[in-house]
Parts: sequence; C-alpha cells; structure tokens
Amino acid sequence: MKNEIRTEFLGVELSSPLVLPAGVLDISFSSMNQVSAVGAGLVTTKSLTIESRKGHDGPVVAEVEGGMLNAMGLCNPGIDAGLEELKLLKTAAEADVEGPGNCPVNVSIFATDVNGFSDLAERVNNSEADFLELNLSCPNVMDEFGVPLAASEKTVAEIITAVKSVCVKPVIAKLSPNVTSLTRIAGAAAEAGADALCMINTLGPGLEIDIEAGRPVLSNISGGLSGPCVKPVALRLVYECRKSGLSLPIIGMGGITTGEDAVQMLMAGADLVGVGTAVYYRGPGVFGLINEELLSFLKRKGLESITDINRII
Amino acid sequence: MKNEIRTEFLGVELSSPLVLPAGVLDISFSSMNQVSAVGAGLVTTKSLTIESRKGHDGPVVAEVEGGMLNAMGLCNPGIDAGLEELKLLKTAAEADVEGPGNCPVNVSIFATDVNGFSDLAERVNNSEADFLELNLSCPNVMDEFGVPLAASEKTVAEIITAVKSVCVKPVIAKLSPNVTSLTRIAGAAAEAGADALCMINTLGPGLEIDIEAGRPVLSNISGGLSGPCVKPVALRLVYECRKSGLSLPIIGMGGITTGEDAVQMLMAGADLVGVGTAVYYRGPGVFGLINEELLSFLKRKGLESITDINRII
Amino acid sequence: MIKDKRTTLPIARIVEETENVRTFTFRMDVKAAPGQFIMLTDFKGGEKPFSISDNMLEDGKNGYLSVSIKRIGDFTRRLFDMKAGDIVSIRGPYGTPFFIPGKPDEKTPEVVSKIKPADFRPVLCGGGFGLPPLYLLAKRLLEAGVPAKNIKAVGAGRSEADLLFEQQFTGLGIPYTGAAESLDDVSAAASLEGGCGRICGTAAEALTEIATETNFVYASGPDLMMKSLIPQMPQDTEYQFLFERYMKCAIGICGSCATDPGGIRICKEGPALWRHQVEQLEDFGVYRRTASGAIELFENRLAGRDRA
Amino acid sequence: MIKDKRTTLPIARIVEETENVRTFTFRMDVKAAPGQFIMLTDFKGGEKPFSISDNMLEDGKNGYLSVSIKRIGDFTRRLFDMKAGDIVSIRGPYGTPFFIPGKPDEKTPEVVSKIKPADFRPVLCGGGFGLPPLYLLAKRLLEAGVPAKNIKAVGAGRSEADLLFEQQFTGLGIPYTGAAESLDDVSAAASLEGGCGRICGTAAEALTEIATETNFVYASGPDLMMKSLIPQMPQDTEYQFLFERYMKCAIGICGSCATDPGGIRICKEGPALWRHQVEQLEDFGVYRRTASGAIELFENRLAGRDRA
Ligand SMILES: Cc1cc2nc3c(=O)[nH]c(=O)nc-3n(C[C@H](O)[C@H](O)[C@H](O)COP(=O)(O)OP(=O)(O)OC[C@H]3O[C@@H](n4cnc5c(N)ncnc54)[C@H](O)[C@@H]3O)c2cc1C
Ligand SMILES: Cc1cc2nc3c(=O)[nH]c(=O)nc-3n(C[C@H](O)[C@H](O)[C@H](O)COP(=O)(O)OP(=O)(O)OC[C@H]3O[C@@H](n4cnc5c(N)ncnc54)[C@H](O)[C@@H]3O)c2cc1C
Ligand SMILES: Cc1cc2nc3c(=O)[nH]c(=O)nc-3n(C[C@H](O)[C@H](O)[C@H](O)COP(=O)(O)O)c2cc1C
Ligand SMILES: Cc1cc2nc3c(=O)[nH]c(=O)nc-3n(C[C@H](O)[C@H](O)[C@H](O)COP(=O)(O)O)c2cc1C
Ligand code: FES
Ligand code: FES
Repeated sequence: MKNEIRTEFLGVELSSPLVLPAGVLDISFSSMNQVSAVGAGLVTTKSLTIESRKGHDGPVVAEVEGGMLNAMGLCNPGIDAGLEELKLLKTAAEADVEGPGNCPVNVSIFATDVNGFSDLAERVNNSEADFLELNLSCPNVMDEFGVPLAASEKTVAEIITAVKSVCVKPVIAKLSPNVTSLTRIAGAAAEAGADALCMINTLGPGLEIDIEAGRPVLSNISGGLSGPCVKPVALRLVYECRKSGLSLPIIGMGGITTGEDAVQMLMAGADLVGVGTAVYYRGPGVFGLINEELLSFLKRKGLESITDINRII
Repeated sequence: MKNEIRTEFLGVELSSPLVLPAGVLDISFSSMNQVSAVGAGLVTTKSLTIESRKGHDGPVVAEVEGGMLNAMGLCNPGIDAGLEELKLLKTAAEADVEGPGNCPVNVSIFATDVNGFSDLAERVNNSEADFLELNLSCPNVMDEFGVPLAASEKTVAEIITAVKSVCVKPVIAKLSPNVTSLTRIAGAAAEAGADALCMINTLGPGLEIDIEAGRPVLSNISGGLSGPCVKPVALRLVYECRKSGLSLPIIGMGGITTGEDAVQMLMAGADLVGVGTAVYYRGPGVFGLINEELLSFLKRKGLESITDINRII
Repeated sequence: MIKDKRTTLPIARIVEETENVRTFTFRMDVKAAPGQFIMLTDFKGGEKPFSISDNMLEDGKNGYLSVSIKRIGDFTRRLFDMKAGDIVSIRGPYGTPFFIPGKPDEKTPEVVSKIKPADFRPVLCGGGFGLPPLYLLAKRLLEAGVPAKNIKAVGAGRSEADLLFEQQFTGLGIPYTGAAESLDDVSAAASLEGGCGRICGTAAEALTEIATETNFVYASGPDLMMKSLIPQMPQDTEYQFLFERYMKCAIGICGSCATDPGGIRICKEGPALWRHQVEQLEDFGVYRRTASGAIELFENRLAGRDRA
Repeated sequence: MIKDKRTTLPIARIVEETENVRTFTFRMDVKAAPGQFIMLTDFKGGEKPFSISDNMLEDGKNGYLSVSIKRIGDFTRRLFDMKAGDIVSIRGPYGTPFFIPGKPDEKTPEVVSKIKPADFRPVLCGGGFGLPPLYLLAKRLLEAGVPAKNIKAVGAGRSEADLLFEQQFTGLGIPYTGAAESLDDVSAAASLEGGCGRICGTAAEALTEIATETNFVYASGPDLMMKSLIPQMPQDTEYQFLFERYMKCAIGICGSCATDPGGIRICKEGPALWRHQVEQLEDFGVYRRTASGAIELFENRLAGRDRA
C-alpha cells in the first residue's frame, strides 16, 4: 500500500500512526472497517458500557468557532453487542481482498467505578481486541455520574491497578484535559501500570446558547469541545507529560486535522496520533490525506521515519 | 450618547456592560481612554506588579484556529508607574469634551503571595481606581511562579481575605478555567468576601509548534488561549457558577466577539461582559459595534434592558 | 468560521394533511434539493430528521421551507401541540439529494447520465411520510424538463388516510395512484388507466400495474416497502431509494446512521442511494440500528410494533 | 481559518551594505507595500520588527522580500551570525504603508489626494536603517508615475558608514544626498547641485538645501531626526513619517506600540502617520515606552546611549 508509515505500538505493527479515537465512526463494524481501509493504523470502538445506552436526546452536537461541542451521552449497544461488532469487523476485514481494512482494534470501555471497569475488562479478554482503553474522562455524563474519574490521581491508579490484574490486553488510560494537573494524573497512571496513555478527551465542557430561544443548544446543556481549537491544549499536555519524564507511549489527539498538525503532535511527544473531529471537516478520507501529508513532509525534510521527528521539541 | 446601555455594577453606573479586560490595549492611559471613548463601560489596566516587568521575549502571540495564544509575560511598568497612567487617564478623559472617555477603571494587580497582593492593594487605595482586580490566574508565568494561585481554594480565600482587610475599593477576583472545579474556587472567593468575580482568564495554556523549525512558536513555549473558541468554556463556567447558587456579580469574558456572543454571556449569568481578543478581529471599534448589536437584539425582542435577558437560561 | 449555522425561528404556517400528518412551513431562504433533510428541535429534548417537502408557498413565493411530519412519538406529538409563531430551531439541509436528469455527477451510473429529461419516465413511489419529499423532487424534475406526463406518483399506506399529497401531485399534472391495504370505499379502487386512481394493495402491486413504460424508480419509505419494489421493476431498471436510519449528529461523525457493511452514512452519502449502493447493503430490509447502535431485526420489530 | 500565517523558511541571501547593516532576502511571495514591516524571529528568544526594503531581486525577479538590518543588540547580533540557508520565521507584512500619489484613501488629506503623480515632488529622508524602506517607496512612486527627477533622497547618519542605499537610489535615477555629522573625507562635501552629493551635517540641514521645490516629505528614522525636519519644510508642506515604537504583538492588541494621547497603534494605524496625526502626538520626540510600557524620556535616554 503506497501511503504506509509503518509504526510499532506496544509490540503490534500498524500501517500508519493515525488512530480513530473512541466516539467517531465506530459504533458499527462497517464504519471501523471503512476507516481502517482508508488509512487508519488503529481503530478504537465507541466507549462500551455493561448495558446498552441510547445516549442523550438531541441536539447532541453544536458547531462552534474552531471546533465542535458534543454530548452524545455514551450511546453504545453495550459491551456484549460491542464485542460482537468486533467479530463482524474481523470477518469483514478478512473478506476484503485488498486487505488494508484489517487493522488492530482498541476497545474503549466506560464504567463509573473500579468494579465496573474490571468487569468490562474481563469480558474484553476473550475478544478480538488488540488493546483495551479505559475512558476515565467523559465530560458529558457528569450530571449522571459526577466529575470524571480522571480528575483524581487515586481513583485513576485504583482502576488501572484493578484492570491490570484481570486483563490480558495492554491497557491504555484515556485522560481528561479538564483538571488542574494532567501531568500528575498521567504520572499516577504510569505508576499504576498503564501500558500507554491516550490524551486528550474533549475539553471544557462548553456551553452554547441559542439566543433566539434563550436555551442551551445541546439538550445536555454542555458538551465536550473537540476539533482544531483544542489542538494547542492537547499539544501542551503531551509535551508537559514528556517534560515531566513520562516515557509511556502516548496516543496524542485533539484537533488534529492536517499532516502539519500530526507532525506537531509527534514533535510534542506523541507516538500515535488520533484523528476524530477532522472527519467532519475533511470526511473519512482524512486518514489517507493526513498519511500523504505526513509522508510528503518527511520526504521534503529528507527523513526516514516518524521517529526522526518524535519528541524533538 | 446613542449606543448607551446603562448598567450598574457594584454601585457604580456604567454607560455599557462591556469591559476592556486586563492585558488588551491597556498599558497606557491613551489606549484605555480610546477604548472608553469607543464604547467600553469599564476599562481594566494591565496586571500591575510591584516592580516593572519587560515580559517574555517574542514571539509572544500566535494565532491558532478559533483564537490566539499569548504569553506576554505580565509586561507592565510596575504599580507606581501604572497608577500614574490612571492620573493621566483621568486628565485626558476630562479634557475630552465629548465625555464618553470618562469611564470607571478597574486596576488589575498580580503578585505571587498574600503579602504581595496586600502590598499592591494598599497602594491602589489612594489612586483613581474604581475597582481592584486580583489576577489570581495568569497561566503564562508558571515557569517562573508555578501553578496559578487560582488553582487552590485555600490560597484564593487567603488572598481575598487579606486584601479585603486593607483595601477600600471593591475587590474583583479573576479566576482561571484551568482547574478541576472553578465552581468550588468561585465559592471560596465569594465566601472570603470578594465583591465580584471575573472569569475566565486564558485557557490551557496551549502550545503551537513550528514544524519547519521544529520549535515552539512562542518563546515561552506555551501561552494562554483566548478568542472565539474559548467562549463555550467561559459560558459553561459562568452558567455553572450561577447554578451552584453563586449570587456575586460576574464579569464574564472569553471569546466574546459579537453582540450575539454578549447576549449569550448575559443569558449564561454574567452581569458585565469582557471583550479582549475580539479587538484583533474587529479592531478597537468592536466595543461600539457590540453595543449596537446588543441594542438591536433588545429592540428586536421588545426588551427594555439587559436585565431582561440576564441569567435566563 | 462556522460551516453549519443553526436557524431558530417561528413556525410560519402549519397545514393539516391528514389526521396524523401536518406540513410545517418556515420562512427560510436556503437551497434545498429534493431528498435532503433538516434536523429540527424545540430545545425541549430531541432533535429529529425530516425530509424537505417543498421550498415555496403554493402561490410560488420563494424563501420558504416545508417538512411534512407524522405524529408518532413524544417528539412529534410535541410538534403537533405547537402553533404558527412558536419557535423551533433548524439545521441543515443535509445529505445527498436525489438525482435530476441532465445533471449527472461522478456517482451517476453511465446509462442514467445519458438519459435526456424528455426521455426520463420515472415512477415516484412513497410510503407514508416518504411521499412528501418526492413532491419537491417532482417539481425539480419538471423544472429540469421532464414532461409531467412522463412522471407517475404512487402513494402507499395502510389506510386511505395515509395516502398523502394526492392534491399536490395532481396539481402538478402528475397522475397519482393511491395504494392502501384497506380502502374506506373499496369501490373507489378504480382502473388505473393513466396511472390515476386507487388500488387496494401494496406499493409494489401499484408499481406492477403502472410501471410498464417506466425507466427509473424513485422510492422513499420504510425499508420493507422499498425492498418490495425491486422484484416489480422491469429488469435492469435503475433506481434511487431514500433511506432512513437513526440520526444523531447528521454531519457524518457519530456513525449512528452508518449502513452495513460498507459504512455508507445515510446523513452524508445518503439519504438518496443508487441501486449499486443499495445492492451492497446487508442491513436493507433486514435490520436497523437503534439509538444505542444495537442491531434490531425487522422480524422482531414487526412482531412488536409496525409503523409503516 | 487563520488570518495571520507565519512563514518559516531559509534565508535566501545576505548582502553586506555596511559593516553594521546587512540586507536579508527571503523567497516570499507576498504583497508588501512600502512602510510595512515584518516580525522576524529565529525561535531563540526575541521577535523583532523590520521594515520591508524591497520585494524583488536586482534582476527584477519577483517573489522575494528584503529587510535591511542594523546590528544593535543581542537579537540582531544573532542574525549577523546567520548564513544564507539558515532558518528564520516571518509574520506580516503589517501596518499602514506610505501614501502613493494617485491612490488616496479616506485618511489622505484633501490637498494631497488631488496631487497628480507628475506633479508630486517628494523628498525621501531616512536616518540610519530608516532609509531602506524608502527605497521600496521610491520604486512604488516611480511605478505610480512620479518622474525620477521629481524625487530626492536624503540619507542621514552619524558617519559616512551610516549612509545607506546610495547605489540603490541612484540606480533608480534618484539623486541622493548623504548627510553625516562626520565625513571621512570632508572635501567630499560637494555642492548639492541636483541634490546629489554629501554634506557634513544633519538630515535637517540637507533638507533645507534641497527642499526648495518639494511639495511632500516622507521621513523615516529616529523621532528626533524626523522632528528636526519639520521646521525646515516649506510652510504647509504635507508629510508622512514612519514611526518606531516597541512592538510585541504587531497585530494591535497588546498596546505596547500605542502613542499618546490618542492611542494610535504604530503596528496598525502606523507605522506611516500623516502630518495631522503626527501633530497630535505628545510623545513624539519627547519619550518612548520601553518593553515594560514604562515611559522613558529621550533626554534621559540620550544621556545614556545614542543609537541613531
Ligand atoms: C432521513 C430521514 C428523513 C425523515 N423524514 C421524515 C419526514 O419527512 N416526516 C416524518 O414524519 N418523519 C420523517 N422521518 C422520521 C422521523 O425522524 C421520526 O418519525 C421521528 O424522529 C419520530 O420521533 P418521535 O419522538 O415522535 O418518535 P419516537 O417514539 O422517538 O420514535 C419512533 C420511531 O421514529 C424513528 N426515529 C426516532 N428518532 C429518530 C432519529 N433521531 N433518527 C431517525 N429516526 C428516528 C425510529 O424509527 C423510531 O422507532 C425521517 C427520518 C429520517 C432518518
Ligand atoms: C516599525 C519598525 C521598523 C523597524 N525597521 C527596522 C529596520 O528596517 N532595520 C533595522 O535594523 N531595525 C529596524 N527596527 C528596529 C529593530 O526592531 C531593532 O533595532 C531591533 O529590535 C533591535 O533588537 P536587538 O535585540 O538587536 O537590540 P536590543 O538591545 O534588544 O534593543 C536595542 C533597541 O532596539 C529597539 N527595539 C528592541 N526591540 C524592539 C521591539 N520589539 N520593537 C521595537 N523596537 C525594539 C529599542 O529601541 C531598543 O532600545 C524597526 C523597528 C520598528 C518598530
Ligand atoms: C462525537 C464524539 C464522540 C466521542 N465519544 C467518545 C467516547 O465515547 N469515548 C471517549 O473516550 N472519547 C470520546 N470522544 C472524544 C474523542 O475520542 C477525542 O478524544 C476528542 O474528540 C479529541 O479529538 P478530536 O479533536 O480529533 O476529535 C468523542 C468525541 C466526539 C467528537
Ligand atoms: C494579549 C493578552 C494579554 C493578557 N494579559 C492579561 C493580564 O495581564 N492579566 C489578566 O488578568 N488577564 C490577561 N489576559 C486575559 C484576558 O484578560 C481575558 O481574560 C482573556 O483573554 C479572555 O477573554 P478574550 O477571549 O475576550 O480575550 C490577557 C489576554 C490577552 C489576549
Ligand atoms: S447521524 Fe450520520 S454519522 Fe451521525
Ligand atoms: S505591538 Fe502594536 S498593539 Fe501590540
């Protein structure tokens, strides 16, 4: 395949450093397969919960300057149905003679306490998942569940310790930018045994008001901010984690829309780069486009691989 | 004057609910006078420190999608020279026969500990200041001074208590969005006796990398994010403070660029509305433009005053 | 810059089409192509997709947008409690519209792109609230130069009350066949000469009777209705179907509306899909995904509640 | 969408003008008007304003941008250590450029807006590194139809080595007077017939000698130099001066470059100000604001260090 930028991540080889993050085009095996086929190196499932959730009432999205608010409300078919999609995905990808759809899968799970996470993690053990991602940071269900778990070093450490003790898959902790010090929380996650970190989940959250109606646009009132405008915050947090000495692999995301953005994220210290909201601006083909842009940057600079720019600032 | 939207704030009458926030066009009496003349109802000085500071080396600003990063580094001529500008401002405003330049002034101060703030506050007592604002939240001098003071409820409360005990001017606490719970800190500020709150200071901070040079764009590496993209976060924080029962007056700011934005900020629960980075997008005349837009919204809706939309969501 | 601006405005007019279907009209000057939809909310919980059925008033006044809505559940019930002047909020239009002859794009099958408007002889077949968007389509077909006599409309429904938009189609000079499983007055089931009248039966049955000279089928309605049309079309007839799937974002990122196995997003690449796209769908007429993304088989669904 | 994109690129060429002044040229295709400036950084601490002195190579090749830089402090010293091919980063062009006859805008004084290019007889008077931007101005004046013989250039400086850009101006057919307080060879101080030559004296003295037929003065340089010109101009002469103030943001928000008492921002409404604007300045030639915003009187400053 021509636009390959082969990358290793936790011992697994990927055809591209680009990752489909949890929540974007990943409810069904079809969407994940498609995104894999157009150039993602790793796809993440929607965050799965024990029971299915229909999510918040609409409006669930609102475009704002520089990005987007969303409050999907963790709609998902539940862990069992979610893992069924993985089976379908593997079958579909294998059926695809062209092959590129066959990328590794990261299963995202969400629970509200240690037991909930352990429970879900155990179920993932016997699935086709390559990695397990702990969504410790959803900002859109605070009314329901309170402050995100990722706000407390102690809770984060407890969950990771518990999950590591039951789960055979490498564990990725997804962190929230909406805390006083993400670096400290990242440190706690590393110490508790996380295999990698994923940052950032959506920022804020934010509120947009419809002035004609005098009402919040989102039915959930607030929603997490994503898209180009969160990129500087994401870059800073990844960079600060590196500066603090953190050596775990990082999936960096938040506003990555172009090859230039991806280069910045790699330079800041990420090993893989998530691309979510950019699908809105550039379509699902954005994965192929960014791969191309990344390759042409490397070529122009006479560089061999992305490790030559990784963590350079 | 035709575009007046008279508003009362802490017992002082303003000709507009629009506020020039600390750090934008407010180093010299001339800039403040000009902004007052074009429609601000209250102007804030640059945050003043005991000694003068030349600020960070350039680049100090970087435009990003949906906003701007800045790391000015609290450049200011020092409290004494700063208060001299206030004298010049009053003289200049009085000399202006048209009169509208004569608006109240909010003096912003920055220190790194309780004594520093008390010290500065005492000097402001004998000045032309109408209000005193405590910048507890500058994100751009963390390398120098550590985490912003506004990250700790205890510190915020201590500073406010100390300042209130020495200062004869109404005291406004300027808070940071970069904390796990701004609402709790706002509560602590209110309890400690703050007369009003100002939120939000810049978000993040953020990092932008120049990929050709492989270097951070800002010499300070990171800088606070402001402009349109922070508006949803600012609105949500103001709204949450209100929802938590906070009744203090709030100067709401962060990305307000149009009359529609200002209406949203008032609906979310702010009493006055700060307009900073919008000067970049629409020039200093933005104050007059927003006043007009605000008035025409009220007119179209058949409303008498901004109190009719204040806190309505 | 915001690409996707929301418009919050009063309802300009509400017209009752049948007991359970009303047309809501808004003063909104947007370019709307037939088959596209809007997302509508009252900010009281819920935002739902509705197909655009018209973009002018009957007197030809431009700058309006209409949707015809069937009362089904909580959300649509709330809409039925609203009056002209009440405020709602709209975003869109969204989605890929129906094909108009003479205006092919890269996705148009070659044989279709060659048909001249004068030679285009489509049937427009709608089930329930699937019919109104075909009215806007009919207008655009006429504007593109397709002769009214070439076009035939079929409205299908359970009972006579579900047969929508007869007047509107005949007003354009387009013969309209109503197909209902039960007719109030069975004697009304006349001969379908000229493709005009009533039959006691399904959309598919109506199509068999009138599609003799047809060279294109547009359909819009429940999956099973649309699927039932395929065997009735003359061999090799090209068609476009207008799909419904559970919509949340409507801007192509959440994946809620994606179809299997290709991941075609009904809010972006759809709602109007070409035959070659439809033929690849595995979910078509077999299952839909619910709000949670879970698969719900039509079998089970039909056993429960039937909403066609 | 980002309005203000940064360009990071290699230095295309460095030309030594004098021991302490070098012209740096970049391959950059931007519209640059005379009087505008760029912000330049090497990402090693510091970003500084420099006026655009040219936008093509001598052979007429377009798509280049030049600035002529004097070695003064840390930042400029670092630039002088750089070689062609080294990477720097530029944003801009910024600011309000000089007036070009025949192209008035709403700020142009009426008498000036009426002058035809053929009747325009300007003196271009630059002190030190204030001269290079006047070279780009001269080119634009010629393009606008001002005859070369109408234009006179004065370059002022402390010593002969500070007299910049003589060759460039004479290359355009514009007579160039060099005014230096000390001349290497005093006998070189020839008669200024035709406005061409050397005088041992100030810019103001040079202006007195050559400004007899002048109807407009453009000046660029230290405040005190520019201020000294005013008494030497024929009564009622309109002028534009190019100002320097401490610049940080260069996009009009920080207030660092604002002048007193009107708040005119040199990075936005300036650097080129009209006479009617200059006449209202209270700080002009009296004080400047330092990086902190503190007022520094020229008196005190000159007592310390003089950099003209
Ligand atoms: C592209 C598209 C165009 C449509 N056009 C029309 C139209 O022109 N006129 C009309 O009356 N209806 C139309 N619908 C269906 C309409 O959106 C639903 O009838 C409506 O949402 C029902 O809401 P409710 O709360 O009243 O009922 P509920 O009780 O919430 O739902 C009843 C059924 O409506 C469907 N539905 C509910 N929410 C959604 C959703 N967010 N997205 C898709 N389907 C949903 C489901 O099948 C559900 O089982 C269209 C749907 C789609 C996808
Ligand atoms: C609109 C404008 C156009 C200019 N054009 C040119 C030019 O074409 N060629 C040229 O050589 N110089 C030009 N300058 C001046 C140039 O910016 C300074 O000489 C340079 O910044 C000195 O930096 P340094 O670190 O070498 O010296 P420093 O030791 O830092 O400073 C020496 C002096 O330079 C000035 N200066 C320093 N930093 C700034 C700043 N950020 N903004 C404004 N002045 C500053 C101050 O007067 C200071 O006292 C211009 C300045 C302005 C405002
Ligand atoms: C519509 C939408 C749904 C999301 N759902 C989830 C989710 O279920 N779990 C999760 O961990 N993150 C979720 N996210 C956050 C993204 O995974 C990602 O962290 C964030 O959007 C920043 O990246 P981006 O700017 O590239 O979108 C969601 C984001 C969006 C836009
Ligand atoms: C260039 C610049 C300098 C600033 N300096 C200060 C400052 O000195 N003190 C302070 O409290 N806030 C400072 N701020 C923050 C603003 O006062 C304001 O809180 C923030 O920019 C959000 O509002 P905006 O989006 O309207 O600019 C600064 C902001 C900018 C853009
Ligand atoms: S509704 Fe189509 S992708 Fe979200
Ligand atoms: S440098 Fe002119 S306002 Fe900042």
